[in-house]
Amino acid sequence: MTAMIADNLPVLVIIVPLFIGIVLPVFARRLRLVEGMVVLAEALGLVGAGFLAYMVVTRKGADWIYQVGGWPAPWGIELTANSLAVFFLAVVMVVSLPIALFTIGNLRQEVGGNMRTARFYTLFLLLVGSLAGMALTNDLFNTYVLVEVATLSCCGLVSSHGTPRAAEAAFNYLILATLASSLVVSGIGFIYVITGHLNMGFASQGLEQIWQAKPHAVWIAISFVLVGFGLKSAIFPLHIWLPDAHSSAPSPASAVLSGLAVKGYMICLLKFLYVVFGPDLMKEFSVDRILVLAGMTAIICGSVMALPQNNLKRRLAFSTVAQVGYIYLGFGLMDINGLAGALFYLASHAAIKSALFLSAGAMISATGKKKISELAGIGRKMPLTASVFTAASLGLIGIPLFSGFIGKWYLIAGSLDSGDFLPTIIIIAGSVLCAAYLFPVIRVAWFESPQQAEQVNAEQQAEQPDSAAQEGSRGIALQDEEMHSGQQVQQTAVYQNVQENTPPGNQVKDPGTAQKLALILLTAVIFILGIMPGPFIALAKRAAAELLMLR
Amino acid sequence: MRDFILKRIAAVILPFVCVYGFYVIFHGHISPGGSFAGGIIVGLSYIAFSTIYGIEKGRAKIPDKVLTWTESFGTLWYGLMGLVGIFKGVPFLANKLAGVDLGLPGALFSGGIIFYIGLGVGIRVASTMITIFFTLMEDQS
Amino acid sequence: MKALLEKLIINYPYFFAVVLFAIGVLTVLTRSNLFKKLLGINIMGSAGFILFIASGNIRGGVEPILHTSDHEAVYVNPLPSALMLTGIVVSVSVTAFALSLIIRLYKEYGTTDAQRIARMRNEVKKIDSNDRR
Amino acid sequence: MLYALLAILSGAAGGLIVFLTPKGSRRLRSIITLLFAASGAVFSWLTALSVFAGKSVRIGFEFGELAWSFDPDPLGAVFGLIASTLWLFATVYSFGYMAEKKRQRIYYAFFLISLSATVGVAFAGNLITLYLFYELLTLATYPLVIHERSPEAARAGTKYIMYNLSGAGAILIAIIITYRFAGNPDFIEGPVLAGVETPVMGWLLVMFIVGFGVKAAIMPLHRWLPSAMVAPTPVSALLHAVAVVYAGVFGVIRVVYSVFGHELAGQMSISPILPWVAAFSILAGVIVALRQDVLKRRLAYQTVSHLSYILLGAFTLEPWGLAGAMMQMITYPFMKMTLFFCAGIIAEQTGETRISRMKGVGRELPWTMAAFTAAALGMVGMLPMSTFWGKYYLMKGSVAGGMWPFAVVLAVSGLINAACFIPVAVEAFRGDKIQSCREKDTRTVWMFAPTALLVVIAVVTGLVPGIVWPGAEAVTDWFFR
Repeated sequence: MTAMIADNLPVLVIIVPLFIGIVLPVFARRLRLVEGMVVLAEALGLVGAGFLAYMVVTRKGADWIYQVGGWPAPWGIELTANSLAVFFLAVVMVVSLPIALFTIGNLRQEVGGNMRTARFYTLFLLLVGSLAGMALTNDLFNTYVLVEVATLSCCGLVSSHGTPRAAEAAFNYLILATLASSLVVSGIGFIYVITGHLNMGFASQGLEQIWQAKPHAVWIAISFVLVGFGLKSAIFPLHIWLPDAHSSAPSPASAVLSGLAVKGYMICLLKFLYVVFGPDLMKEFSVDRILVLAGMTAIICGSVMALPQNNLKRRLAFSTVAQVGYIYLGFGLMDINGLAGALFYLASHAAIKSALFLSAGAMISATGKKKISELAGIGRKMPLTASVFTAASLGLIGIPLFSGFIGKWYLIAGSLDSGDFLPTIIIIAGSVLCAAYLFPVIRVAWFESPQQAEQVNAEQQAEQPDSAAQEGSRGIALQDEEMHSGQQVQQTAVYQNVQENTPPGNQVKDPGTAQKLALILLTAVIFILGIMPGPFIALAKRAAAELLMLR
Repeated sequence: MRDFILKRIAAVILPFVCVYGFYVIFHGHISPGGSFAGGIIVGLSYIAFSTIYGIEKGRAKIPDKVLTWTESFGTLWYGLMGLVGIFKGVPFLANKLAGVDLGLPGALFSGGIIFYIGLGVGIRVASTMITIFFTLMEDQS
Repeated sequence: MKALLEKLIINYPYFFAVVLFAIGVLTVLTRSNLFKKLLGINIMGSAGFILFIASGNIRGGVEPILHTSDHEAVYVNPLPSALMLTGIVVSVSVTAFALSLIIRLYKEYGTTDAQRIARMRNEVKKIDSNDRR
Repeated sequence: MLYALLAILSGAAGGLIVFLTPKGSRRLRSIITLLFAASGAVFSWLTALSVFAGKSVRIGFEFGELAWSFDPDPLGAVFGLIASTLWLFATVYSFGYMAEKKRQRIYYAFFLISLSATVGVAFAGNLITLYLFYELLTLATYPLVIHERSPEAARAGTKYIMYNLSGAGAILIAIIITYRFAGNPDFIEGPVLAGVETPVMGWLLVMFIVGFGVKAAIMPLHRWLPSAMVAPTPVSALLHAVAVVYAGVFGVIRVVYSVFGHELAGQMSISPILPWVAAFSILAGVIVALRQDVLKRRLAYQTVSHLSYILLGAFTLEPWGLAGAMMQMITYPFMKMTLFFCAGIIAEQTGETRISRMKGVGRELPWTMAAFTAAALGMVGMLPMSTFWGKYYLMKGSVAGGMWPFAVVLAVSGLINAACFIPVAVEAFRGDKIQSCREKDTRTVWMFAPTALLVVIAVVTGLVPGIVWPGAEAVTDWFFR
């Protein structure tokens, strides 16, 4: 039995969440059971991923290739459990377990209805399963299918609120993501036409032999894949769907979207670029420079766009745009430190952004307020939530002892190695800007009382006239959430009158036990990655070495 | 639609459509078509029934609960078929390796577990089509 | 020029794929009607499918079903068609999902025009906050 | 040796305990604060004494590639000593100053945590540890800067964070480059980069100095300092005249002497420019100070100037220069804190913050203004005050290194300093009494006692410089062994 499981671990890690997820709607009436099954699936996935990682790390020699259905490589679908795969698998499972824990007991209020909740969980587990699949699969078309499953699950998660705003965001996301899928499938089509293979290894060999004869076709394939996955993972100019989608989803969904889904597409892109096209071809077509450039632009522009956001979740969503830039930057450095740094940063950002979205969600659902200026003094009412938010913010900024610091350390080391000084400066500038958009939140949460917030609000209102008339376009509407803060101020004042009469901290308090546990788990991950990065960075380095020296 | 002729014709044709759908599902491994196409035909036969005889009547025939069950277990069936390989000590979804009798090429019961997988997928597709139809109709009303 | 034209004629499925893709992208990006956007997406997806399926086609090949008599025949590659079946499934689900979203939006705003919806959303918010005041 | 660890931890532990104290219990909170500040000081003294005695006090932790270690050499010991001792004075002063203010709990908690971070900077044994505590210091002092909770304070806080994180970013880049060439050895094993060839040596030094220079308020990078003056006076006095800015100055000295070493630094083409940068800061800072009307701002700009005294001494790369820098480092904060404390007392008692409206303050607060006058003399560098010796050795170092223009710069700066503060002191004793002065009570006593003690210490050490000289000598001997 154990041997049976151990031999089939790569596929079991994928199908266990998928199939458990699919049967959930049947048990929709008994929500406790559904939640239990979700946590069970996550726990099984985590154990499986951990065990798989252990087996891969201790394994000597070649990768562990699993042939689905027993069909050998050019015909069958392969799953490759290499360092990169188990690294990302571990990230997915470690981060999604707390997110699943966080949803226990309070998702129903947010989504509404047992059936909707069960379907939310179905989508959640489908997403987790497909992300695991993306990490492991070694087949181009299989990647496409998994990407599609993930995309549809994401859209479903975004629209699970049921509000028209969410539906609109989900529709825009769906359209752009499908556009991206078409690009990806066309890119895969080109690769297939050129090489006749869908297996990554064989396609790669084919490309190596033939690319000089058909440089244009290869170039088209690369650009289709690059733009397709770039659109899905929201690299800067292609990010326009992200803020709406991630801010209008329920917070656990935002966490899993920002923390994991975006990362899955990046891992796919990484595999396409490094495994299929290979480092030589990347250099030949200057893909590495494009990645670095895109990353740098994203860091700066994303951070700058995050600054004026007053809606907390929107600010976090724009921050994701910026942080995606770091990972792209690392992908483009073509250096073992840079690549390992990017992978580590990916892991750390997955944990940090999930923690941020979850704690922000807890604050928002406890107070009913979405704007940063309205969250004044929340630190005293919800100390644990606000502490987690603060710790995660510091991690994102890159303070030592938190995981973001280690990621930035290796990214900077990589960019210094590659001989270019500009990326280094951009990385530092990015963390300073990150402090600029996260510190005000911390300040408001801990160091301001509601009365003062009102004053500040009023002052800002006097400075900025209402600019509602100028806004309109749905995709680019950056500040539409905060346009009407004038009316909001009045409302806040009313709220405060009520507050002063009732003792403070009456309703607003830390969320339930499962939620606290989830937040604490994520914070622990951030700290452990920051203080004892040894094994993780070693795995990331191994993965980077495998990617770079594959040829 | 309360058209008499339509109802009569549907009453005659739809059972055959449904049976044809299952035919396509079952012959997926030896002829063009397959479980997806067949499942859609099965689903469409039911959708046609609901449009012609009224949504309420259609709903009464297949309650939500049944739909949910068939939807979930159609897919689960696929997974269980895949696990056959694992229980035989060979990879997931293995067919011949798992010791399943493949039969003669061209015969109905050939292709090992493909036949059974096709059944699961067909049921899933049919019930999903019906669910989608009902969801859309529900939203409109 | 003639050589180019010949190439174009021989590879006409690819040409159509490109044209369809362009039409699809244009529709998605320029139309503000949600239905038309959805149609554009589907057209674009079809372009990808055509590209794939055409790549499996071999001139003079026969359908890839095992004929016991004829072992020498050139078969058309069935793999792309099989893969595209999956692609079509995906596209169907996308369409269904998008339709349900469109219906949701239509029920809320009474229109399927993206720009109008955006405008109305802003107005609705304004009214909301006025009411609350 | 646990003393170093205890010295670092006592601040943080005290801060956490203060956080947990109930809201009303002012007395309990004060006792805890004093207790932990005192324990920090005591353990710092014990550590420093062992360091001066030549014992090894190393504590190290290793996690993967990052190694944390606490291993103070004489320089670190001296800095830790100064910081933790002055913390006691500022704590006592806070009891008076903060007595009727809001949000005391948060104030005292972060006040203590900042002590932890500062001692951590002082005792850090390698670059990564230094960087860690340097960042933590920025974070721990941020709540103190925005303590007023006004929009102005919020802006100042943001500015503070932006400047300091940018500086830390430059340091981080430099540390990573250093790390890649030389690893992460302890400072105590001699200069980190000695015998290492790197192609970017000059840039490395510039990056380090720019990075630490933000906190050290070298002239173009100083802008956060005057705006951070919105903080409560004890914070301004301690952090923005001593602890935080000293962390920057300390970092610069660390880099020059422990990362590069005076020999290597002396060979670099950039090193002759550095004293001029410091000299520019000295003159420009004090000239700008002359034009300020708000007393705290004038003090802030004057801090910019005086910090560069220390840097000037360090940049001469001469034993006498370094000795002067150390003497200045030890003696200057006593006087500067006196000035700030006096400014705080004036502001609390009369509500006046502008110099132009302080005529006649001396009639009302004769003792405070007497202390102010003494401190003003100290700023000028007159003899009974200990700062004279700092200046003396600095001039000696400049002349010994053949850099006599800097002696002139120092002298001129002394004159402008006189123009800055002496008229204030004189004007204060002329004119009519100020109307709006409030009654003196126990608060005034709490505020005045540490001020007076500081002046006494300054006079005593000025008359008997042998008390503090061993500290400066130990550092000089250590780096020029």
